[in-house]
Amino acid sequence: MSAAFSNRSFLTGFLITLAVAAMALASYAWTPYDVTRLVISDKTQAPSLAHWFGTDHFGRDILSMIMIGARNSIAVALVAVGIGMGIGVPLGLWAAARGNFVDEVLMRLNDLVFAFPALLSAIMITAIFGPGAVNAIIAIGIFNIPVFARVARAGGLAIWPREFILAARAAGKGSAQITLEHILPNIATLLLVQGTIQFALGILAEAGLSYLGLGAQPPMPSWGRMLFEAQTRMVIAPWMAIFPGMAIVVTVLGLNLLGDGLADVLDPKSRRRA
Amino acid sequence: MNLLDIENLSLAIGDAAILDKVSLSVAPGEVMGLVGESGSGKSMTALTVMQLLPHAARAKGHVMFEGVDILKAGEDRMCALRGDDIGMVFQEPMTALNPVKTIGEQVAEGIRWHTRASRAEAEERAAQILDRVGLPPQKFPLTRYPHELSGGQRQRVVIAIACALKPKLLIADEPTTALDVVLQAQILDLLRDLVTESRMGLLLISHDLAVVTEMADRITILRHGEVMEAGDTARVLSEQLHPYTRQLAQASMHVPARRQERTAAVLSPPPPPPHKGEGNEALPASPAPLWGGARGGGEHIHGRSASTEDASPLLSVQSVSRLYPGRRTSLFGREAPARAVDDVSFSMQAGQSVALVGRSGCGKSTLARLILALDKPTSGEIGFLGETITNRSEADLKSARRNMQVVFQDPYGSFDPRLKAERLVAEPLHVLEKKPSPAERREAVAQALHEVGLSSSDMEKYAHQFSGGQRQRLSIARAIITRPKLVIADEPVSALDVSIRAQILDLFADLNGRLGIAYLFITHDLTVARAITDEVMVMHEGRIVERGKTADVLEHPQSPAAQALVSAAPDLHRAIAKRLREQG
Amino acid sequence: ARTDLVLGVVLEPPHLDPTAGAAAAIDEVVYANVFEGLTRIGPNGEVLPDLAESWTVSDDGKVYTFKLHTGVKFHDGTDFDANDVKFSLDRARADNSVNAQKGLFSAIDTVEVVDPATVKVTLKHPQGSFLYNMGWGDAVIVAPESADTNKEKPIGTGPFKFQNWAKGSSITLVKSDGYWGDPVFLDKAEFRIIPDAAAQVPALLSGDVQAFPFFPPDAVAQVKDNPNLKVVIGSTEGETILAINNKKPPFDNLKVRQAISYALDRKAIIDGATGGLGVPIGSHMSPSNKAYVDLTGEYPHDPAKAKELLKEAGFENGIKATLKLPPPDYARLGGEIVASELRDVGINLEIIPVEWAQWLDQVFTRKDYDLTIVSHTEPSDIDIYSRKDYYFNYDNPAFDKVIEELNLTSDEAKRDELLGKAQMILADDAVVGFLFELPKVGVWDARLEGFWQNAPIQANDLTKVKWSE
Amino acid sequence: MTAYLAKRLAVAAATLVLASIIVFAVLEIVPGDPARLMLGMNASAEQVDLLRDQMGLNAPVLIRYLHWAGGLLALDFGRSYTYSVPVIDLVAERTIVSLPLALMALFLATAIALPVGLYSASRRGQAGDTISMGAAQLGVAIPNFWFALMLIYLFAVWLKLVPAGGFPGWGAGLWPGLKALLLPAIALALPQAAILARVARSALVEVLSEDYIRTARAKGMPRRAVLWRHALRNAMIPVVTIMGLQFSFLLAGTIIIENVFYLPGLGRLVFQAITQRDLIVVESVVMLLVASVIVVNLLVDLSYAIVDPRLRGRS
Ligand SMILES: Nc1ncnc2c1ncn2[C@@H]1O[C@H](COP(=O)(O)OP(=O)(O)OP(=O)(O)O)[C@@H](O)[C@H]1O
Ligand SMILES: Nc1ncnc2c1ncn2[C@@H]1O[C@H](COP(=O)(O)OP(=O)(O)OP(=O)(O)O)[C@@H](O)[C@H]1O
Ligand SMILES: [Mg+2]
Ligand SMILES: [Mg+2]
Repeated sequence: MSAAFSNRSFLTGFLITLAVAAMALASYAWTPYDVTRLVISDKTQAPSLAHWFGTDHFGRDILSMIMIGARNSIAVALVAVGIGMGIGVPLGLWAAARGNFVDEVLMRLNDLVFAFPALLSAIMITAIFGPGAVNAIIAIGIFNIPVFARVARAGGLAIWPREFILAARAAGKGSAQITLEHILPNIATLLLVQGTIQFALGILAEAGLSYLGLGAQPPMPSWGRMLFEAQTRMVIAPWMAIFPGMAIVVTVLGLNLLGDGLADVLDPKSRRRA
Repeated sequence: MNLLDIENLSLAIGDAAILDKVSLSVAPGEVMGLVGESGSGKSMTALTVMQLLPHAARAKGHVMFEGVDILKAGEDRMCALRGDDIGMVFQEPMTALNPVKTIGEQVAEGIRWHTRASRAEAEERAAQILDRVGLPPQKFPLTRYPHELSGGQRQRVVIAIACALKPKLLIADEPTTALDVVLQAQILDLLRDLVTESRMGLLLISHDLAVVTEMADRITILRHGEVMEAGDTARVLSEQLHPYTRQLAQASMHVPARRQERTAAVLSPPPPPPHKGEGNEALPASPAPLWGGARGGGEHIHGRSASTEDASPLLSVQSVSRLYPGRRTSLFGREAPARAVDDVSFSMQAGQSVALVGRSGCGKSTLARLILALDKPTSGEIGFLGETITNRSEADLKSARRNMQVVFQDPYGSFDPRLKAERLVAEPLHVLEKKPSPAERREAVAQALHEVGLSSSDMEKYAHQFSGGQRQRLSIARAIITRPKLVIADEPVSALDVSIRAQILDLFADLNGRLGIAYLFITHDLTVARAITDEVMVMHEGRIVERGKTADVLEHPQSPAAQALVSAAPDLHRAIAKRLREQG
Repeated sequence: ARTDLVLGVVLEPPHLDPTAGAAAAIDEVVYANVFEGLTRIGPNGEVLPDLAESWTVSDDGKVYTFKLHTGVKFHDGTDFDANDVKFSLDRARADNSVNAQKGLFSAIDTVEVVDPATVKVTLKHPQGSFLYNMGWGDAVIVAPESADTNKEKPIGTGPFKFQNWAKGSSITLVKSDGYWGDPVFLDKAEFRIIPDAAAQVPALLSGDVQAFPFFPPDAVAQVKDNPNLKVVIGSTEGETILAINNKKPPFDNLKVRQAISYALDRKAIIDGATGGLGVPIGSHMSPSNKAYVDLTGEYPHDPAKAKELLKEAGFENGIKATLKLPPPDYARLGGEIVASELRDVGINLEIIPVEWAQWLDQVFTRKDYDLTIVSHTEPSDIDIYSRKDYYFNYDNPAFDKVIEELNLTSDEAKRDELLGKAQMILADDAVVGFLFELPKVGVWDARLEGFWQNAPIQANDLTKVKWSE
Repeated sequence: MTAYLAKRLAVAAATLVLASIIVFAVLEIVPGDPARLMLGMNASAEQVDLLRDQMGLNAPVLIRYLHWAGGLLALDFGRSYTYSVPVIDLVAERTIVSLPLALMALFLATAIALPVGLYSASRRGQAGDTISMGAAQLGVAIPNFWFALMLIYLFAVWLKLVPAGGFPGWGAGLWPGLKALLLPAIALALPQAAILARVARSALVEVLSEDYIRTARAKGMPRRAVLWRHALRNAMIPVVTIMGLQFSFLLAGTIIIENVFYLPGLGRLVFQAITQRDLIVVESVVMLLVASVIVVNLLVDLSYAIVDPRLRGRS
């Protein structure tokens, strides 16, 4: 693990991610201001000592909203990744283990989901169920499924022909057991890296959906919606757009760096070098 | 004057010292052999001459090529030398060619680059040189892609690239390791011809003493980046003055001492367990297994005695074929299916040690997988311990699995990198009817490790924490932990160094003697077959073409396939003898 | 001076036939520009003659005789005459008519062509608002030849004729030669469709669009300091209300509804949702209407009182309810503030944003809602509270009686008195939470003049618009 | 090759059929009645029903599906509920905005990404590499709509170089059209370019460590020549794969970007059609987008064979 922390990209990503997570957690206990109370008389105040990042059109403290928004972004992205992994990975592993027909059918279904531009389907889903964080999760989650299915399958296919799998088969293990004991642990790092990437994409996707007004709904602050609300006030209150935008950029950047670093650190090639 | 003079070359990559004061020279028309175990720095020496070292590498000393100090030469100077005056054949023929360019382009490229010849001219010359290395353009048009060639053919292309401009110095880095013996012999002949023809200097790198002895006028022996001994090939190897030279030569020629009276050895009461770290010398005979389901030691004796004439064999393979469907050529058409294994029949008795030899791609591994019931035959039947194992479900195969284990070619690849040795070795215990408790499991693993000369403290290590030889021991431990009656070893030593290989062969011979386990040894290396087997089967294009006592087959091969194998196999004894004869 | 104009509109009309759709976006393009009616509504909501030069009303108020302009031609060159009027009115009230405001014509009994320049309309009963009704976009006169293709290629009698519609992008009108009325100043007008508030401001600031007659009030702060632009605030007929489902417990309880009214801080809502430009209302009537009675004092902002009322009604532990919000800014922004204010008195609202389609389906048609915010932009529509089965689920016979009487009255003073009474009943019953009158915010290039300040109806009348030097 | 192609086409067709069923089924359950939406608050229930009849909404589901799907086969997409014009006309009108936009974005992304990737890979570990890959990281992290907003304020509002949005139509001339698409294309291309640059770099770095690169250098070719002649083509496969995958993201991206720049493109057409419950338009456009993704991915797969002879069948 110490090798991990000497990787610059990993370290930076880790620290940023940690900071964002800490901020989200801290918001449960404390935020500079209460964001559920609208103080219209304080609206669109420029950043000041009282409000570091200024206030929004309802007089809410933007810093506090960003802190709470982090929760939403993280929760949506995390659960969406969870859905993707929870369904996609078993499917991919199954396809890799069974091959032939199962593989073909699963992968074609994958392609089918891939063929729908994700945002479009998200829009359709929210058209049915109405906008909201939960539906954003479902919409983003569905599109994580084929991603993880592909990664798990590709990883599985690469492991199956290895000799240690033959050895396990020669030891009388069935494909389910082999998948659990050998394939899954061996592609875990692959999944972890993909997980961070999807996590970052999830945060962007949530922001995109919220920006279209289809994501988290008031009074729950969300970074995407803050931007959505900011865009009509760019001239008089640019800070409303700049800070949430930066929050997204920094978080996504952090996660991507973390993913890159993880990939580096966990890559057996580079590990052997180190 | 020497073509290439390396003096006191030291090389470090990052903080690691790779080469230490290496000196060697190559004269025009001379073959210099550079030998040494894997990782000794042979390739790095070669790459220094080419100035194609990895990024972090720093070299000190002198490398003079025709009066040019290569270590001081700039990139432009090197570009002019590379390919024109110095050619290099890289270690891996399979990956040394660009997969998306035709062989013609790749050969012609260097010619065009250095001579500014027109495309047509360059291709003309490329065709000539390809013809020269045995790839006549009529049969192998320039428009072929590398993947359309076999390994040996690709290696020829690589040699053609290196020799396209008739370099003064050719560096060949293990030019034949990936090839089977017959192909190896062809390539070596080719190199020899090129040297004599144009007085080219050849720096031949190999870890195979026999190969180098056949080829090289002089030899340099490298170990841990240092030159151990250098000089005239015949002299160095016959005198074996340096201890390491001796060690290397002995390992290359090593034949395990096989106990002729194995039965007696097994019958004798088990000696006390060895002390830790005693190595593989005095391995104990197997004490009675601790776990249920496996047979007691007594049964080995039965198997042993039965092996000589008992009518029911341990393994019987009857008219087994395995077809791989041919490639689809159109919606309806397919190529004829490839017969990887073609109507093979044979049987093995308990305790017998049989070698299966044959050229690369002849179907050995496929046959092994069929016997192991990891693959289903297209036709035919395989019986094991009197039961048919073809077309059985995984569950029905349990008892067969218990009695039949496998040791794979690549000791590293056959272990899950994420598991500790204990779990790895214990894996086959899975097939036992009664699952051992964790404590029993540990005990069984500890014992298996003992048997292969590892200590029980190794249980906590991961595969990558073992050396190559230790890893192969580990895989043998895994194979014998259920006390199988048959172990199928698919090229179990081809990935190992000569010295490690010798140790492992000893271990195999020893286990065979002590535990009465029957072996089916798959190899393309006749020395190995000779060393530890009673019988040998020669396989050619999916068929068994010859079978007999090992010594008989190797001394007097009957089938053309066997003859080709035997005559192509490098043999250190013979090579030294030949050299000495030549020098009179 | 310049004679071209690019004018921003928020919504793209689904088609361009005002007699076949409810969308205000249709009127925003064609009303008064392409199509004309017998009468028209002026900049301040007054009824003006249009294709009808003049009219007479019989004493019983049932027979209207319209004298039409002559020499009027449709854009396709066909003549306009009394037959077209009869055709248009009969078509609008036919059984298979899909006119979105079919109610406007429900009082008509017969339409007779007296001569090419005279039409006689007989009503079933006197209707005070008949002339006003005939001024709606839904009552414009179309020609039988082109009636079926008006959706795609509108053919009217107005000063501008339709030229081109780049779907999703813009609609272009050009001056119609040989217009019968006062000549217009512009040669060409492009209605550019810019739905996204985020895009509207830059479009104006960059000069791509020179006028935005219906600009989101909330965004005014962004442009009001720009010297090149003129911001004009006016009034609309949009009573913005916090609608309450009056039959659904606990909102069937008057005290609960009153508590809601006390809990609302109109000033904060107006500041937060309309940039401070809305005008507070206390009942369902536009402050610019002369019948308006100021009832905003009836329920001053008083959270303590609200809590007390809730307690009296037996809800001291609070109420949980939903608040469905349609897409417009006033609703979404106002909703958040309303939710925050009601939470302060113990009414916890879950905000559910819905699209118009859903709003119409769930709230309007199926009445599946607790609270919602919406602006009723139809002019003089206080009678909706007397409609049976209307989505408020409000039922008060006393109120119905007032409206009935109103319908039969044409005397202005008497009408105003009745309207005042109606307003008071609604306020007393706290039928809904009355919030504010939607402001009309127009932003245009400082050199432009002739736009309407107010919006008695949703239209962009370009007949007087011109560039000053 | 032909067999492979036949199989791929069959799979693509099956996917399309399945997609059409999904799309149709999903839109069946979208709440909201298009007829009511068109008639507004004052229309009566009978009137709404009348309009539903006229729009053909009262027929049984299966009939409507077959009618619609059958129409698709004959390239008859039906008539839009709201615009009441043939859907195909609408689609055609929008495609001539969206397609050039997507192509421009793709072109820009590639034109930026490949040189950056090459540059970075050839200067692996040096300052240039670190800086350009840092920029790429940032590019991946920036939400494109936010970036678009910044672009608008910078180039349209402040510098007044390009229009803030809208599309004058190709009738206004090629240059004004392209100018209107410039900012949106940049906003769309940036994240794509960043991703692509990273992929290109890592593919190149991978390829550059291959043995055959050393072989090429051993022929005496300088690094740069080796990079162009040997590495690039081999690195194309992952790059092309990602480009194929990105196409779908690009389409999704256009939905947001077309909204930000109020461009009359396909993305906005669906977005708007969904809110207006113009279901027939939604169905058709979604099918069109799905089909285009499938076709692009098919092309990508086929292009592998062009890049890599190993994937060509025996001729
Ligand atoms: N890129 C590298 N970075 C660091 N160390 C390296 C690198 N390449 C090789 N080495 C180390 O340099 C030493 C010499 O390697 P070299 O490839 O010359 O061995 P070799 O004698 O050719 O062995 P083999 O027979 O296996 O090819 C080894 O210890 C190896 O681990
Ligand atoms: N999955 C497969 N599909 C088609 N052909 C195959 C497949 N696996 C093996 N073959 C072919 O079957 C033949 C025998 O292969 P096999 O692996 O048994 O050879 P081998 O004797 O073990 O060779 P080596 O010594 O190189 O390991 C080869 O010609 C090979 O190309
Ligand atoms: Mg080497
Ligand atoms: Mg093999």
